[in-house]
Amino acid sequence: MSTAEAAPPPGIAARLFSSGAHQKLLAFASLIALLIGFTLASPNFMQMSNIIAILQATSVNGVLAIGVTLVIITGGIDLSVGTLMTFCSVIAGVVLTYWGLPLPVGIVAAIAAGTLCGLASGTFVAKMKIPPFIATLGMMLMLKGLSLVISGTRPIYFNDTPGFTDISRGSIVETIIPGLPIPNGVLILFIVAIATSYILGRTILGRYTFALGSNEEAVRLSGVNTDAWKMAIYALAGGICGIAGLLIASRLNSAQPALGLGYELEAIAAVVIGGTSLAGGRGTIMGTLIGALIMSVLTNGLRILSVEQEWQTVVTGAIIILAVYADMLRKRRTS
Amino acid sequence: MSTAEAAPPPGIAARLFSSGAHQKLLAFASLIALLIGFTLASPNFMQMSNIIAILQATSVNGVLAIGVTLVIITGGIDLSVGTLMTFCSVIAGVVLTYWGLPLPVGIVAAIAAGTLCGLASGTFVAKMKIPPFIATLGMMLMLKGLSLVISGTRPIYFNDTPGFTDISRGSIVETIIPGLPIPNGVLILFIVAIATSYILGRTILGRYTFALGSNEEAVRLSGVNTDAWKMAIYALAGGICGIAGLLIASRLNSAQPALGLGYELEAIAAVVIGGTSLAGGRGTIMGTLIGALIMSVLTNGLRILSVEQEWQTVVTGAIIILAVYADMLRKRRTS
Amino acid sequence: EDKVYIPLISKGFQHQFWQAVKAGADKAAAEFNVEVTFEGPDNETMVDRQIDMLSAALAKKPAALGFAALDSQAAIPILKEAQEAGIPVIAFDSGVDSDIPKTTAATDNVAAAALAADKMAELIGGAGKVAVIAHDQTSRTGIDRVDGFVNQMKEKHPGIEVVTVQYGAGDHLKSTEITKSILQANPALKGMFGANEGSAIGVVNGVTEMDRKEIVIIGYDSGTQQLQAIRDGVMAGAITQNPVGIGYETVKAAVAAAKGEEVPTEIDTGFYWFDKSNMDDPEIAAVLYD
Amino acid sequence: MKPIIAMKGIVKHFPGVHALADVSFGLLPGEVHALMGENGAGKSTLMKILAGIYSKNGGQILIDGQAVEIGSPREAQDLGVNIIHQELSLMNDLTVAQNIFIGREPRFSFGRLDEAALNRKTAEIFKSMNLSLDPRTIVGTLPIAKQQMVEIAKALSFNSRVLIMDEPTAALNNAEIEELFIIIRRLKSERVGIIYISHKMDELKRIADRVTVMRDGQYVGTVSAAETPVSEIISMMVGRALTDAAVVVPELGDAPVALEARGLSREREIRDVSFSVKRGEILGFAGLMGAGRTEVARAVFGADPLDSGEIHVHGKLCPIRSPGDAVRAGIGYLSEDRKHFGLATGMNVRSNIAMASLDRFISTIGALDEAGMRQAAQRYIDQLTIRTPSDTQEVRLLSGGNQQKVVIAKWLLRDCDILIFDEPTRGIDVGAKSEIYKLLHSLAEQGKAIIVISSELPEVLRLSHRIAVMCEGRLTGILPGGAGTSQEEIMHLATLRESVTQPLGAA
Ligand SMILES: Nc1ncnc2c1ncn2[C@@H]1O[C@H](COP(=O)(O)OP(=O)(O)OP(=O)(O)O)[C@@H](O)[C@H]1O
Ligand SMILES: Nc1ncnc2c1ncn2[C@@H]1O[C@H](COP(=O)(O)OP(=O)(O)OP(=O)(O)O)[C@@H](O)[C@H]1O
Ligand SMILES: [Mg+2]
Ligand SMILES: [Mg+2]
Repeated sequence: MSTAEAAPPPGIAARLFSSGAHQKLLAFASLIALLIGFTLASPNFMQMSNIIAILQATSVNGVLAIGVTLVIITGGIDLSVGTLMTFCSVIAGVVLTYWGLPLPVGIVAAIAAGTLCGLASGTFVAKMKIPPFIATLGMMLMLKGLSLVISGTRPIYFNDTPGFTDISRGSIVETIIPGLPIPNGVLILFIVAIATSYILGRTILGRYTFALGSNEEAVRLSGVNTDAWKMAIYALAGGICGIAGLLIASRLNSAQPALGLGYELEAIAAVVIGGTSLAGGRGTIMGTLIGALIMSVLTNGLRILSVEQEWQTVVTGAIIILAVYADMLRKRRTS
Repeated sequence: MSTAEAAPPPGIAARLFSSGAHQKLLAFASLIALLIGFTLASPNFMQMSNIIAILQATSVNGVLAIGVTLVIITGGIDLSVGTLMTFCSVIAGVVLTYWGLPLPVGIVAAIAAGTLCGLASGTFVAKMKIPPFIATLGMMLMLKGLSLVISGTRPIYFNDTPGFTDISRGSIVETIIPGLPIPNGVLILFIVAIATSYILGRTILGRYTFALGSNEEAVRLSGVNTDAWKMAIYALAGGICGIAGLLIASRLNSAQPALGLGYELEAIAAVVIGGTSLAGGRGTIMGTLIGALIMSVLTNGLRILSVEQEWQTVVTGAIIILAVYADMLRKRRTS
Repeated sequence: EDKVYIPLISKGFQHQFWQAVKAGADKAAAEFNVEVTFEGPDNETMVDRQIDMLSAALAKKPAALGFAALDSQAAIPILKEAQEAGIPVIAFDSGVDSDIPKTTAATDNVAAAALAADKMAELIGGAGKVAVIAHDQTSRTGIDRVDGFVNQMKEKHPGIEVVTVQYGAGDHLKSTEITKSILQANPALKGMFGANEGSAIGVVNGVTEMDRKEIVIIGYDSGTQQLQAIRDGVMAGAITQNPVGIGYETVKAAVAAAKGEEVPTEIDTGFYWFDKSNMDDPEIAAVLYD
Repeated sequence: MKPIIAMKGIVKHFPGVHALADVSFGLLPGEVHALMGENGAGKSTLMKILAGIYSKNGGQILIDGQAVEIGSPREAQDLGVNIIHQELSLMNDLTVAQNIFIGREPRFSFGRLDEAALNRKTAEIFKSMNLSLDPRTIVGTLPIAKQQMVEIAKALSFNSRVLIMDEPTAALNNAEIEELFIIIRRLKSERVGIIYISHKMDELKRIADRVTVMRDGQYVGTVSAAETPVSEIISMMVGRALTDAAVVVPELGDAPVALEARGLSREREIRDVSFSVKRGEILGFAGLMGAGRTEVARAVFGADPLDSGEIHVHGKLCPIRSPGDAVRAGIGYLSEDRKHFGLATGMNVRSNIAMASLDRFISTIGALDEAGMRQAAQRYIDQLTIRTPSDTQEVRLLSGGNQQKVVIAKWLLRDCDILIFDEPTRGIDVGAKSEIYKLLHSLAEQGKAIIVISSELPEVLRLSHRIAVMCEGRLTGILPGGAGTSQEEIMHLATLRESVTQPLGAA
């Protein structure tokens, strides 16, 4: 059957550096091709500062994409990631600037807010049986409005919280390895990626994530409390959005309550370009990272080449399609 | 069996006024509740002019939602509907204003452009096996860029084409029934709805639309050229977006090349609120119409009540979730 | 309570600029004892959403209407409806190509951006490369500010080359990334103009992250972060409109028009250059917001 | 007589699996040719090649002596070759009639559908099959047996010269099998060649002319059905002889009751059902299709809510509201529809076997113990002889019977005290079947309480220590197991409708 023939590599191969990832390395192809192309096209592209800029630009979208990967593997979708990120940054702003509490409290509050909102989405989906698209669309709108309400429709600045901007912009790596100014934001992206990979590949939560996406009813009939696990997964994804909220707030040194719309599509695009199926049941964090990188390399490279902005959009669209097509061809050939 | 229990009424019951629609009438409940609520809350709401304004506001989103319903029933998704609409209106602008050709040519050109772009998306999906999400995301970006390129990044006005604004704003109904100033745009929405319902329920194309969404592999094993039919469905959906493009251009008396982003989510939301399953295989045009109406009644009503704008967003999100939840409960009870 | 009701339909509501306009409108509302609502679409491409807002506002049978058109032509039919219903319309922020509005309370964006160009030329010594980041490619304010800046450079400062104009939708983060790419691609760049608040903050962020302190940054509008950047010397200065004044004047004119009084055909709310040296002057401080 | 079909030296590889090696097969017109073999022997694969679904890696297909390449299902149909798939491939959201005529809808001009003709033609086919089913029923709402009948009707709607039936009776009850055999005989008389795959040995004698046996993707031999004893065919299949012991009903007088259901009711499907199972006992559930046995099992397991009734486990009242509650109470349920309710087919064998017991494979740092799961999986792969290249093979790539064994392994690993097996041998070959019978008996000997639901009366008789019979949602009687009970007694209870004054034919 054609389904069998189009079959991608084993679905559970979710670990970042596992045998499954070995196959995934081939998906680097599009990314490498882009990198080589831009390097040849512009001397300004392949430079330490620009590479770091690209990584920095990937950090927020990458973290969001990792969160949404979890939900997509369960067979769901999360449209609220962008506004949830914003909501969490506003919460951090309220806690740190309006209430003047210390930095760690703000960090915990942002992540907790994300987790709770994720849990709410999960409850809508698991308990109230609302389709994930609608549950998270509603959540997206509610959070968008609430961010404005809570912040009083104005940005909240973190000028009174010293060290807040270091969350994303400082560089612990540079203090250890001088000359390698990898910003903390990028470090956090990789830490989140590795932790999530571990959870997906090695823990019971990860196993159920795949199982729910593969056949929820069969899992339920195996005596598993599928609702509870699903809620846990949405909550985890929400918590990850909270981290993204801290990253963006730190980069902008402010919580911008109107931001966030449109980020969800970009995050989902990164996930799908990375080979995760929207039908659920299969996907890798490594793929998502590559997908997010493809998107930001493309954006950055086209800008460096000073391509006219309207053409940038056209080219981005075309390359996204081509990248996935190339991956498709490769998979068909290997199976 | 849970699948059977969650099963909505017969999937093929797609005709606007068929026996299946009878069950769907229950989904009116949320809509009616909203209408009654707003009528009680504000004397300005239930007035001829406002009802017509609501219908007028529904026309563009409604037509887009009808187009995307087709694609969703096949089990796909179309993110490009918003920018495709814009692209078609720009094409109409180029043909009518830049080239000065007569009105019918412009109409045909817009619909043809939509059909061709839909065909392109369909080809990506059916022939190149690119997941619909990515294929249409790429298409969305490409069309967004191309609209700007073709229009020279500026709106194109239709001042030289007398009668163009009548496409959406004139009222044939009023010339026939004086005192009932239903704008042509609304008339077109209903015509598109009835025609699409007919196609879905009574023609071979409609049959395969449901069949593809239900079990594509089984259809293919029955010897049907699934790729060709899928392409035809995407093309039809594209053509319908072309009609939406004409409607919005006529309403604004201009082709606004930057418009269109975000419309896809709203259209998809209308479809899902209307009871069509994103998993494919089932759905009704009637439901989509109701979904689109729920969204615009909500928006309009909250504005009429002068609810603060940030709270409007919150309430909209909450009501979307509640509407679908109510529908869910009803279905669970009836089955 | 039968207060006079005046809805203001603006181009946006989430940005600080619009919140300042709203503040001005609220101030006038309190002063003249009228009820004002303020509404605008999420971004400046949503021409049709604005029309829907207009028609909902008309359904509420207002005494007068304030309107900042995203596309003035597109709105004419519904403005005609207002006219037929005897509801006076006051245009604000930018004009409407029609004689329906009784008056227009607006900033001349082209002239304001030209002033930014002159200041830029002065600060970088009349020669070199500069870049522009704007919020929107198709909206009136976006077009006017970019055109005003670029044309002024062409006409008055031939030694200066505008290497690129890019659009970041007013999104701080996106504008930051764009700035960084532009800096990367143009090592010899001397100055950047951010054509609205979000764009200007993006430029500041990008320049800071790339550590290119030599770049002369000129912004537009105010807001806490821009004011801070100017105080810190990261931003050379900015153009400010008088958003509070715009809101105030709009409501004031609307109240007058609703009573059938004569209103002036044009209310120029003005624009100002401000930098570290003059930002605390009372007449400047009065038009800044944060 | 010239063969219609001649397949010679067919070879087929899948990644990691050598599915077919040099297989030959021939079919005469008007013949019913049975294709036999253990699970995973390659029967379905061979037929899918003939039906244009898989492409072969080697060998030749001759139709009427002419070499042909069959590239797609359409080409196969054009050659008059049609197949009833083992795994149902229907469109659940469409009606029965729409399914049957998919791709060949009667239509007016401009692609308009002639729905009336569609339903009429379908009704005609159903009439010829003696099947009472409304052509406008949505397929997804039908029980699996009815769906199987729809598949059969679909194949009949073609004017086939060759009809392949891949386990058509796996989900059917006796009456329906009778109807199918009448249809097959009619087709025979019309000189249609029929390839018949089944694991039910008794069907061979009744319907087949010749039997071809396959083992491990290889051709073993072709024999005449009438002249070859079943035992010989079985030993060709499994490579050894099987002994068939009759059930010995153990003495369970003072054994404690493990599970007791009192007055279970849910709408019209379950009506006041009470029964109990002792430790060490196998309670068989017999009944016609739709009798509600599956419903009772699902309700006991907490998969569906009950309107009223109590469930006692080990003598204690046990509120079971979800499958999770049931599993915690030590109840396992093996569903009759493995594809939808038993397996995560996109996941591998190891994960599926561990699915109900994952909480036991967590190491100290919260990670899953992969090594432990591998060992467990391997143990059951060996014990149940699951044919799979490794425990990391995706389950959807296994043959139907081997998938069923994976589900069984899942519940064996969970080690429940009370096990409910719903059609445990559906699609399982004779060799494995007797393994499963042995397994069930040994589980009972270990003191487990076992409920077996089966539509095959011989199976119920062979396994059960007691036999509960259901009809229309009611428990109509409980019979003793062993040689004393006859099929007729069971059928009497199975057709004991509520109005007992009406004597019924089958009884
Ligand atoms: N698409 C596939 N990819 C990989 N392996 C496959 C595929 N299809 C079948 N196989 C393997 O080929 C072998 C033969 O499978 P097949 O389905 O033909 O068996 P079968 O004789 O029909 O068994 P059963 O009686 O259980 O249905 C099995 O080992 C199976 O795992
Ligand atoms: N054609 C049908 N349409 C709708 N519901 C049906 C239909 N046939 C049966 N049912 C319902 O399904 C239930 C029985 O399902 P099922 O066939 O699984 O029962 P069972 O006794 O387990 O039979 P078996 O296990 O032999 O299939 C019955 O309660 C009946 O109401
Ligand atoms: Mg088989
Ligand atoms: Mg059953």
